Amino acid sequence: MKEMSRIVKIVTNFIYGFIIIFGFYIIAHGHLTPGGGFQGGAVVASAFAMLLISYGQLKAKKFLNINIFSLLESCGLTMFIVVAFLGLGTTFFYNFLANSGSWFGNMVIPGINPGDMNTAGVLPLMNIAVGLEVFAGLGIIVLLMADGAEYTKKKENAENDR
Amino acid sequence: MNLLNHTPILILALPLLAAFLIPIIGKINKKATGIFATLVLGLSLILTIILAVKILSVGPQIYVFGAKSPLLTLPSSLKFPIRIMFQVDAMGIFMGLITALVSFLGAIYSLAFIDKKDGLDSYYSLLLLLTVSMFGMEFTGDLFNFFVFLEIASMASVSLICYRGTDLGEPVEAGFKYMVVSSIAALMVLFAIGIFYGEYDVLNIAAIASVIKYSQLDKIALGILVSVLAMKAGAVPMHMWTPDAYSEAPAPITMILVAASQASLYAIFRVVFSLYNITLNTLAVGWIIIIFGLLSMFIGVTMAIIQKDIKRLMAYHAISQTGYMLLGVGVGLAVLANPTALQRYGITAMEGGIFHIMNHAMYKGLLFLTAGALFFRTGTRDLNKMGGLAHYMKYTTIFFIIGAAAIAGLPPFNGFASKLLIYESVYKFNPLLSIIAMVVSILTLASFVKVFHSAFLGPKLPQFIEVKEVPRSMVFAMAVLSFIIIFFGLFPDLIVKNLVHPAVMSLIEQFKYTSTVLGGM
Amino acid sequence: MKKIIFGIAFIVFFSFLVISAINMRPFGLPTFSEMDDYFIENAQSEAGANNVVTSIVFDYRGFDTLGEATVLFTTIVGIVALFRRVKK
Amino acid sequence: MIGNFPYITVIIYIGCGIYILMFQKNLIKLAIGINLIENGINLFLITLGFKKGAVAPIYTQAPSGQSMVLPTPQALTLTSIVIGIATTALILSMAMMIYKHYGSIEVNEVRRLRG
Repeated sequence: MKEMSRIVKIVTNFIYGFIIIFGFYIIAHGHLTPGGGFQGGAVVASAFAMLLISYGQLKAKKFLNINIFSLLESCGLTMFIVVAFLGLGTTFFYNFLANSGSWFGNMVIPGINPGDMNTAGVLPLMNIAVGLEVFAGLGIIVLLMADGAEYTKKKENAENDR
Repeated sequence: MNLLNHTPILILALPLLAAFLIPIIGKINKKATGIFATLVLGLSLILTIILAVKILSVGPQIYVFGAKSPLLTLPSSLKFPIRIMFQVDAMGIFMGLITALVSFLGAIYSLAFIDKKDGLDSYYSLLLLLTVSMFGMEFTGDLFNFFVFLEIASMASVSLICYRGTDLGEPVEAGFKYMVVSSIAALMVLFAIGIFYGEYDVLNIAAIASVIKYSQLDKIALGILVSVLAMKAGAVPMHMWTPDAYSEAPAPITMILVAASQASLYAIFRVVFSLYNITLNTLAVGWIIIIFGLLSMFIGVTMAIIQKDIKRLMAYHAISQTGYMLLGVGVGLAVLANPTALQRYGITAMEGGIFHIMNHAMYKGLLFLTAGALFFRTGTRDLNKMGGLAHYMKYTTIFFIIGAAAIAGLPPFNGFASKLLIYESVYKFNPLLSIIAMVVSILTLASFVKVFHSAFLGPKLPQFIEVKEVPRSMVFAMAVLSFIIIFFGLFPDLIVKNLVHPAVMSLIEQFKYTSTVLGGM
Repeated sequence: MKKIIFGIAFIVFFSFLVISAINMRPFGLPTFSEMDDYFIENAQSEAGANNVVTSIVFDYRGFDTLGEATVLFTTIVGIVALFRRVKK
Repeated sequence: MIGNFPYITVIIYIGCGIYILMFQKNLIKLAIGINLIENGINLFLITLGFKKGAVAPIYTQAPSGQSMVLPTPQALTLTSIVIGIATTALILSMAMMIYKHYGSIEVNEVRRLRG
């Protein structure tokens, strides 16, 4: 994709920070408000897609590096399955942190309550892990398909020139 | 030792963790990914054998995720299970053994088969994910969990079919066709799950089985599930994807794909026997499955004879062999209602059908590996271009003879053992069916003699002068498969008595399946 | 000729779906809902989360979500394998 | 009969997707067809989980005194939506590669070139 006009780039520079922060907000508050790992990750990935489109595929490669995304994605997934493995004392996906007083272990007031971040044991950890994996993964998909579009198009022009 | 009662999940979780780590390992050292993947698959093969011994001695194993203890199926205040659980009975672990063995040998074979240039970590990661999804499909006791693993299986197998697609056109086209078929199949399975959830508000197979009433809706759900899973297993009406997918994928992956489509076949048996069992009109549904089987047998073999490409020929044979399994189990289902006929020949028919799944996975895998060895050395799959390879590739020729004899059902090999069971019992049910089965078996032998003649016999061709035997890791994988084929062929009743019979009984006795979960209600 | 066969198959399949839609229970009144009532009552005490749906997705049916993340990972590795020559 | 009207609209939605899959020849249209069926079935799952006069199953600042909708279909649909993204991404990248190799994304042309 060729890059867009200067106006779009200025607006993008201004906005993408807020989108990423909003995405992390959704990931972190997954167990209180509607949302969670998948939805928050998709919001953050939409910021990367916006950057890619406004700066065009060649320039975007400089600050949206595929290897970092691939590393982030593997770390997110490994964290998710390791948190599931930690419950192996009782069973595979056991929520060993809930109501246990340690990290995310506060008791929840039953019924309607304003919502306390420090609850729901394993859930926030898993939300963060899945959010990490989804936004890195969707980032890779967007970048690779942009590369692919360039690559398949170039091939066709090469055939026409010959 | 608390690790032992976590075996069902460790078989699945360790390869999954390895699949997630492989992209990182791939960055550090390219060659380590292959060996790491093979070790992990070997470990999960050992765990599967441990679990199989435990199940065949003690009984079906339950593993509930996230509950206080692995066996706590029902929370205190409820009659229905609410968590996802693995319910591994004799039939599940029977298929699990096939999956573990086939994927372990596939990993060993591809150590030498896949070129080292690039994309190695993607290949092994996808291979591990395909194995994990097949284990998941066979062990799970939850319908929606089955749908998720069915989807992972189709995604992983499509990506592996397109693995050689960066510079060749055909693999991507074959992968696209398979992707469209398997995503429709998965979506329709999800629609059937929606129907079950809408009616009974429960997702566990055993819980639905205890509540199901075979109403108008359940008939539609059954129709959708059986037809769609038969499509995924490669039965005739929708078998167009099988020849392309099997011939374009790399050889070890084709072997695992055969086992993957048998996992969908296992899913049909699970739906028909454990979910519905007596509640459905066994004769009608039995005859539908028999017709599926007959069509697959006949069309598979007639299309196979005219093929020139060696892997396409074997792919059509895979369809016709799937027909045998459907025939055997279809007869067993047709007589499920009247116990006298069931005792007389129904159980032997099902034993033949299910034993044939194991045998087919073994000799079809061996045949695809030999075809891969030929492709590895000569670079072509076209039978007309090959010739006189017996002079150079001694071992591959022996393995091919073993595989071809087994698929045709010649006595000392395992194909004969299961086909004999099918012939005997199906003859008592309806003589015409077993005659067709025998004719198809003869045609299979005819087509493999043709392949053997055109590929191996004949004079030494000039362009194959420098061809020599395949590397040791490929020969080892083929040798293990041939040893199993011969061992099963010589002692079939040993395998049937303590591996196949419990599997058949676990399918037939639905009350045992439901009582293990609902606590003997 | 092929179009006629596809047309008949489409009509038969579509009528299956419509019959299942008609026979399904009325829209807003679920007949059985013990499992969901259990989730609504016990999500706060057992999983400690206010959002019942997230407690199902990550605690009661967490294994589905692990399978889910694996599907996304498989697709990404598949696309990386498909476009791997692009980088050279 | 009128109680099931939402289900019928969902079934028509799925029917359009199946129609596209059966009769269209362009690969991108096949991808659109699969996406239509995907969204149709997600909609079907959600309509199964609705309870008349009920509110979203979240306890943070929820309006008091209201019953809550069934949460399980929403969890199933979340999984099925991400599967939809994954399927669409894979199909579109395969369509790109087919276009690279065969120069066309019409099904019959691809088969003709493939010989």
